[in-house]
Amino acid sequence: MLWIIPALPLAAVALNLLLGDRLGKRGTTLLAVGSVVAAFGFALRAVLHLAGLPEAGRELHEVAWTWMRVGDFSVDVAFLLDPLSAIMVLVVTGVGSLIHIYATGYMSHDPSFRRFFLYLNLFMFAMLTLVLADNYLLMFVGWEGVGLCSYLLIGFWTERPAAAEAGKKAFIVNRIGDFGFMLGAFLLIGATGSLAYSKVFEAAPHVFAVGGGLITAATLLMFLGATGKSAQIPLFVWLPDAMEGPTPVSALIHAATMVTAGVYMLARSHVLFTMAPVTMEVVAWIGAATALMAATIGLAQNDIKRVLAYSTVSQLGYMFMACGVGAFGAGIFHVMTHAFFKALLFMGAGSVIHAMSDEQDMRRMGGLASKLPWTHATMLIATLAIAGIPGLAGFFSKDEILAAAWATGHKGIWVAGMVGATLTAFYMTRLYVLTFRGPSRLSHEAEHHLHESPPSMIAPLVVLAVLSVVGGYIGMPFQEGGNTLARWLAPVLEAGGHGAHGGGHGGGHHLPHSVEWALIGASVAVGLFGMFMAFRSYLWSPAIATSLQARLSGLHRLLENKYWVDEFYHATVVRPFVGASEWLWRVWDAKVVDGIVNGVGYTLEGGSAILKLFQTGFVGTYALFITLGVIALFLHFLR
Amino acid sequence: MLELFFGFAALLVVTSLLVVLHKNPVTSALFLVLAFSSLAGIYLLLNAEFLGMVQIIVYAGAIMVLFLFVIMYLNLQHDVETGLQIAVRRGIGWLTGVAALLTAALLIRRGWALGPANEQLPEAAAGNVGALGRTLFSRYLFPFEITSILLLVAMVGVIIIARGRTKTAGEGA
Amino acid sequence: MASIPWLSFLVFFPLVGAVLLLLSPKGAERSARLWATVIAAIEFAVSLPLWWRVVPGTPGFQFEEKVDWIPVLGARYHLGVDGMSGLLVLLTTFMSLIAIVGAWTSVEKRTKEFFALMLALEAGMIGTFLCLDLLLFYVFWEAMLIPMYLLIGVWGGQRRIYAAVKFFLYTMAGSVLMLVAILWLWHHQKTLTGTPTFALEAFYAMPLAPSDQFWLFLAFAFAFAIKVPMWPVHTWLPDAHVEAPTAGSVILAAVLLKMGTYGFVRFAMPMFPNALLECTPWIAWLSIVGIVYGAVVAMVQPDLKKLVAYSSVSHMGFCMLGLVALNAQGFAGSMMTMLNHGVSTGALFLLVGVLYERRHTRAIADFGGLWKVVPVFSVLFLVVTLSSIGLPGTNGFIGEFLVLLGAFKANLWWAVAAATGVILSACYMLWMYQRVVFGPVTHEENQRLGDLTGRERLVFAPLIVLIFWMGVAPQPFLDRMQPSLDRVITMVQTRAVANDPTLVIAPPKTPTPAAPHGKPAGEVH
Amino acid sequence: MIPLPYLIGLSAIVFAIGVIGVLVRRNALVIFMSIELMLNAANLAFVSFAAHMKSLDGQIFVFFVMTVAAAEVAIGLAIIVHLFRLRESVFVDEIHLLKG
Amino acid sequence: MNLVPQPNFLPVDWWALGAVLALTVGSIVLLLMEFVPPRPNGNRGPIVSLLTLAVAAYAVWNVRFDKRALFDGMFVHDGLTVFFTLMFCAVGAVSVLFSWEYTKRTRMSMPEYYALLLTSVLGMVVMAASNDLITIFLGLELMSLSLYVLVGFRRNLLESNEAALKYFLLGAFASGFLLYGIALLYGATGSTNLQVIGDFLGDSPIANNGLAVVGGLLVLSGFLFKVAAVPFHMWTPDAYQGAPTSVTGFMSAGAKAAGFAALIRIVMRALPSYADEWQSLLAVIAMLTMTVGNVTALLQTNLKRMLAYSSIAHAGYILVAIVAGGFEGYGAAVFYLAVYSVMNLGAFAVLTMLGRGHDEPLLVSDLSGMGFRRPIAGLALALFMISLGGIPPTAGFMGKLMVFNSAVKAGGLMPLIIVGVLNSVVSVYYYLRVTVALYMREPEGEPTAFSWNAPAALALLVTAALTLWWGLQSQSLWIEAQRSVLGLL
Repeated sequence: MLWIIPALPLAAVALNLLLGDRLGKRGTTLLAVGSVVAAFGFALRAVLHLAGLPEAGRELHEVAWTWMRVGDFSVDVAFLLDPLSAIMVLVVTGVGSLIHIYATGYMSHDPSFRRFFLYLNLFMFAMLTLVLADNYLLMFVGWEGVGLCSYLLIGFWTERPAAAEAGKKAFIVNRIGDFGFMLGAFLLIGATGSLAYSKVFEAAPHVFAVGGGLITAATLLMFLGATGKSAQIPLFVWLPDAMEGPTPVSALIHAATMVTAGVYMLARSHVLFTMAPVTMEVVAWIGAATALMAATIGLAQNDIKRVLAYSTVSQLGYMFMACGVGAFGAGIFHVMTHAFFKALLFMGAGSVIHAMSDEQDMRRMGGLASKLPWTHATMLIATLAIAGIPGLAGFFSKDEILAAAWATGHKGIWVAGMVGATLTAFYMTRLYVLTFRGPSRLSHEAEHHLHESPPSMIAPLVVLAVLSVVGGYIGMPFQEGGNTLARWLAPVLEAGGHGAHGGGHGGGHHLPHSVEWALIGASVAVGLFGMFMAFRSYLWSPAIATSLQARLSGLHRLLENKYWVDEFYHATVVRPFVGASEWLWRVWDAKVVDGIVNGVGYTLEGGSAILKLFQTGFVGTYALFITLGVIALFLHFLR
Repeated sequence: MLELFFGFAALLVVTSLLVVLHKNPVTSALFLVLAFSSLAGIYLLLNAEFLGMVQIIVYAGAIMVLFLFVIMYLNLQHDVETGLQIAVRRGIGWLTGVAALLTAALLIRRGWALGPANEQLPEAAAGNVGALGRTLFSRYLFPFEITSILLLVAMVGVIIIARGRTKTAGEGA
Repeated sequence: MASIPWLSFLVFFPLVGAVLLLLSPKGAERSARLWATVIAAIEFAVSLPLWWRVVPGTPGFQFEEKVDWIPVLGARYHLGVDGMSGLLVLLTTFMSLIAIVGAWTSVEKRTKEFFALMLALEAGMIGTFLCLDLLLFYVFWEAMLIPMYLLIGVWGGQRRIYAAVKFFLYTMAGSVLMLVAILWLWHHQKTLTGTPTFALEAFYAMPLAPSDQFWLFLAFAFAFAIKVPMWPVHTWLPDAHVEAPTAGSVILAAVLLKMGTYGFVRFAMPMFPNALLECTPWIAWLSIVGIVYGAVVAMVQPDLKKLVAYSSVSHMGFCMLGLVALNAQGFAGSMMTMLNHGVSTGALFLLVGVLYERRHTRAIADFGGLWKVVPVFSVLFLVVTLSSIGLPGTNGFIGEFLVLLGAFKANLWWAVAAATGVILSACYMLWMYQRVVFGPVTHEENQRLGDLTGRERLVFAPLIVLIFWMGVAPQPFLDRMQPSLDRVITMVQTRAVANDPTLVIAPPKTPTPAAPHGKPAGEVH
Repeated sequence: MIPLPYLIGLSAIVFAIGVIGVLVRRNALVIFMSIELMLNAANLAFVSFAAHMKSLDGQIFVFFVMTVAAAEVAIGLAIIVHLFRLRESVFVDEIHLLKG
Repeated sequence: MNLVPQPNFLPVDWWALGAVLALTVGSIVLLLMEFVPPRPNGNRGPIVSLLTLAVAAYAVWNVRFDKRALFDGMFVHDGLTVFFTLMFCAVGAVSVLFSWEYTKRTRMSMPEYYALLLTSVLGMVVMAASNDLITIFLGLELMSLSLYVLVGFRRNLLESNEAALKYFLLGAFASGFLLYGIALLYGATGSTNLQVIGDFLGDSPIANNGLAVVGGLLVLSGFLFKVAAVPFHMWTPDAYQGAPTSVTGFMSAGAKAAGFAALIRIVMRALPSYADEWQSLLAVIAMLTMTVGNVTALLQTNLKRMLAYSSIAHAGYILVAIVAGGFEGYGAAVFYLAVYSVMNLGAFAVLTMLGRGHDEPLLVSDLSGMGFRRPIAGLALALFMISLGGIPPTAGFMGKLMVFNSAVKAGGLMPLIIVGVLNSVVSVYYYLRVTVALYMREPEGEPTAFSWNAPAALALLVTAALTLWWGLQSQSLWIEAQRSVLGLL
């Protein structure tokens, strides 16, 4: 019954399309939300069933139909539920349902309410296909499907040129990633002759040499795909722009689910990655770099959603760090917790924006704590969680990642992680402070309209807040044989125990407790330090912030403009490209190729004109030519 | 005999040259008559007496009279043949003609074979009109008939073309 | 059905319809389109059994019909169908019906003649796909130009005459040399066996010295390459497409271009294997250039039709690449791409036609913000665009994926270079879509655009269904085409060796040869 | 008997003169006369060959040629006369409506 | 020996001569008709000439399988004769059909017109049937003289008259060369009978036979003039354009065919032993002819002139076949001639219907929009153009197929073939221009008048039907063509 999980949202889409406006607003709501919640239900049931199975054969597998069978290559439409995908399914459907509920409130006034949920359901379908697929090609279907949905949802407000632009950018950047994914898949087929996970992983140790060029190339290419989907350097540029979309979309797609697909894919193919140490290093360092860079940019943004967006990029960086150091479990763990608190943050921000009637600039906020109590409370929890305050979800996962980095001897990565943690704590607190504390900087009518969001929006916030608090405990450290999550994931992640890294067992790294305590202390310290700095420079004595800005104006501008990466790409890729195509069309195609073609015609007509000249109309000329002809005949024989 | 031939030959060449060269068509025509007559002479030397006669009667007689008549009728004066274009054309013309002659000569001089010759003329003298007649009406009956139609056509054609403005009058021209 | 000459019926029924239509009294415009629709519908219905009756799994030709045509030359009227041509005929009949119905209202003047020509064209195309005698093939191949030429020239746009003449001369210039080659083959065959014949099978069986093959192959390849069209002989296509009436463009894109690729598979490749193997890299790189070039140039087109035309160049590049990959995946992918391109690009042209019919302009700049005005249209447009981009789940993906896979197995770098086309297609299609559909409504006229009429929805529905069907469950199609395709591949390899014993067919060049079930191989040990 | 080369040479020369006449003159009548010269050159060749081969055929041919010549002359002159009526000219280089 | 032998003819001989006799009688009857009251209303001429042609054709058809040589082999009755006689009768008949109303329109409708038409047909028949240079020459002159007159038949039309003059002067000039060539050949071989010449040359090496070479070349040039091969082609456009349209149609089909008939007989009978030489020569001429003809036609605006150049080009294709030689080659040539005559006559049949009264709009642009205004005529014209362009499914394609097929067979002619096929592409360009005018342009100003009439329409339909039929099923014609030449090899 696995197929029914993705099928439900799809069915909702179909019904939505067919019935159209006949089912009114509430009908749509019921259909859309209902389908997702139902999917969650089925997912839960399946997972429980899975949990019931003995650890050895703990996976559900079912083939829907043969997709294509050509020559010696064949691939099925088949679904696989194992501990790894189980977690993803739960997160996707669970958080998805919450966000659907939230959206009913958030979008209630939007004219194209129905279309929104249509897209949203479509996205759920694609995302579930992605995580439930049992082979890379089907995963690719979901992979591109979610890309499409994000394209549609980012450009949801079609009359906004910026939105459409951002949507296109997202899709194309993703395509570049997919290009890598596809080539990687080809290399896998070439080597193993199949794309089904089971076959590939089974064959991998036989056909690939550990650290061999082939496996390295394949994994690097797949990682390129991941960077596209999960907004890592160099393909992260689309995510911030993606904030043009409605906030629930940002929450669902660009925080909780889609962007984590890359991490999922890495974890899914850890067997391959662990065989390619070079790739692992690359992954780790790219992750670290992204984490740092995004965090720094986050420092200087004033748009509340953009801050969150960069924070997402940065957090994704952490997840890749984890994968890079071989702690896939930790990565997945962070995916989960991040899904909770980042979704929460976005929805909170959404609630703020909603309340402020679509104002997103933090410089015009402040002092909202009293006006929006629920939002404020939940946001505070989320901020603490992401800042890594002990006892909340974020703390456990982030700590596990850092510990893994230290444990596997990636001290550099560890340092980067620590710095990133500091920055995270700083800019998140900054966001919190600028929004909820301090004096109100609202315009008058904004002040006037200000109102707390409806329960349909608050409820999900609360749920997620709870999750952000308790979500971390399945990953409690100091448990023999790894924590709950690790043990749960073990069948998958320790299945392929090859390669340099001792397998990506979920954070079950072997550190003496003392060291572990030290690490925890350190990360907590930097977290607190970041928060303290933020409070100090934005709440207690704002002068510092301004003076800092003044003193580091160059740096500030650099960060404010996101290191000019977009401009850089535009100048180096987009403009030359368009120029080239213009040239090819107007010069090469029209002038050269067609020039030759038409040239033949003109040449012939010219010849015609010349030959016409001989036809003078004078008998004398004609007779002359006849005689010359005769002479020519004679000469032909004289030669 | 050979001397006679050379005489006629010289006359023939000179006169025909004059035909081509002389400005006044009437004179040309008259020279042409002379040329034909000298040709007739050569025919006689080649003991084709009958042909010689016919040459005089038909060509020098009928045909040339026709020519002269037309020239008179059209009342043509000296052709004005001046101007660069005509000079150029004349030059090219001469060159071409001579070239043709030379090339042909070169080709012929390569090898020189004649078809199988009979030991002696089939019957009686070559000039014998009777012999000619017989062959004409036995072996060459078919071509002879054709020529008759040919002449008929010529006649009709002349009537058609040269007839005055009749039913075709008023046709757009 | 084998008892009655089924295939001949398929070929000549539309022709008869066309003639009757021409003879029909003047000014019967409404009835003309109805008549044409009925004819095309019947034709489609009759061709439909090809789906079941062409037995999958049998590589050879079925339902063959042989009648002596010009015995002194050994030319026969010889029809036959196999999986490959069967699918293409289905595509033809289907798209013709679609095109005819789609053109109901778009043709204002000389409706009767228009639809008659459409039917004649259909007959010619089906004949080209079905005939197994080279002389007959050439006759159909050339004769088909005439109706298309008239369609472009009479009902076309501004520069229609230039486009029509260019189309005609371009194609003919390509094919005359093919005629010479055919004659050469005929004599060669005659001197070998003593019996004159143009039969395809005979040529398949004929030994040919590689040295002879080379220019013969070039002669054939040139003719087909122009039709495909391969870069750099593609320049007739944009003009023809832009000027042609909608239905014309639909047929041109959907079916006519396929004849080039079909010609390669059916004639050029199996007949001249050695020359083919010799030229493979060239053709491959030309196709890759075509893929990229078409996409890059499409990017900046101001005219919708021209953009789609260049995208066709790109897609057909994929077809050719798949063919020269010379392996199961490549061939199947190429064949799928032919069908996909037929459906998707046909649909695209229809959609552009819809716009043109309402606004009498095709300039992208004249549109924008259509989403709000004509939602249904926009959704369909979106779906078709995505299938043309090759989004997984739509038909486009299957073709591109298989082609790339085949190319990859033949030569890693082909795949790498060609895959960039995947990115580019997204760029130009989405940008076009964005400029047409998104954003605010910039032109007043567009405010009053009417959404799709019932008839138009009826036209698009089957196309959409196909797009998803072929994307989600392509196996029925693959099953039908594969035996005949495999036959071609084996023929190429066996005959190549037969003609040139020194030749060694290398196993497909991949980093490590495919090792399905974990056999150790390649650079591992 | 006159040696053949002389005769053929003579006829060739006359023929050439005829050709030259056609090429250099602009008066239709004179051109026509030159053509007559060409025909006669042919006749001469016929007769001389006949004489040397002791056969009558050659002479017969000359007959036919004369007839043809007569017919041609008739038609040709008629055409020229009519042309003169229409154009007041017999100069071929003044007659080029048709060209190109 | 009886000095005046009464040739004792068998019946078959009379049948064989039937065509000649019938045509002679017919033309005389026509000439006499003017004196028979009541004054002819212009319908008698065509009717009588049609009857004559029918009789002539029937006579030959009746004995088509016999082979006879009459008058010391001057007149032979064999496959070639039969084929061409029938063809000339057909050409004549079709021409009569489209002359019928045209002559009335243009005030040429006199019995003499038809009489001359018959005599020129007679000339053609004689050319095709005679096996002797003298008779060939006479036939040629007979044909030409009649044509000179016919070309100038619209007496008061300057163009017509000018065309007549040019055609006449150049024709006479060329026949001068031809005659001189005959003389030399006679000298070199002692005979004018093609068979004898052939046998004689067979055992005399070309090197030491200058007379024969020069003679042969002159004869060749004479015929190349008649068939309008480059560089002897220049009279064609002017003569074709100036002549009355019906006459142009007739001569473009008939005269060319006759010239080729004689040429084929000569090269097959008299010059086979020198094949290598004249073939290499003709190959060059063929290339030139095709190219010059087609290329010059590109820019023509006058339909008749364009068709004139196209006829030059087609002469080139036929020469290709002759160069190829062998019975395929000559067969292909004959085949192509038949096909070409049919489609060309058809095209001219349409042209005769253009315009009203004696104004003749013959510019390509005058056809604008005719395709839809005059569906049948337009369609037919388009068909003929396509056929002339050699595009299937029309006779023209089959003709080209046979020609190039024979060339390929002959081997070593690849350059020639390539030039040929490329030329056919070039030619398509100007043939397409006609269809463009027919269907894709609207007439600016008032559309061209068009005088549809039954006889011409009949001619049109017949030719169109043949064009299509031979395009679809050329077997029968091909067999006939081959049989016609097989007898001579």
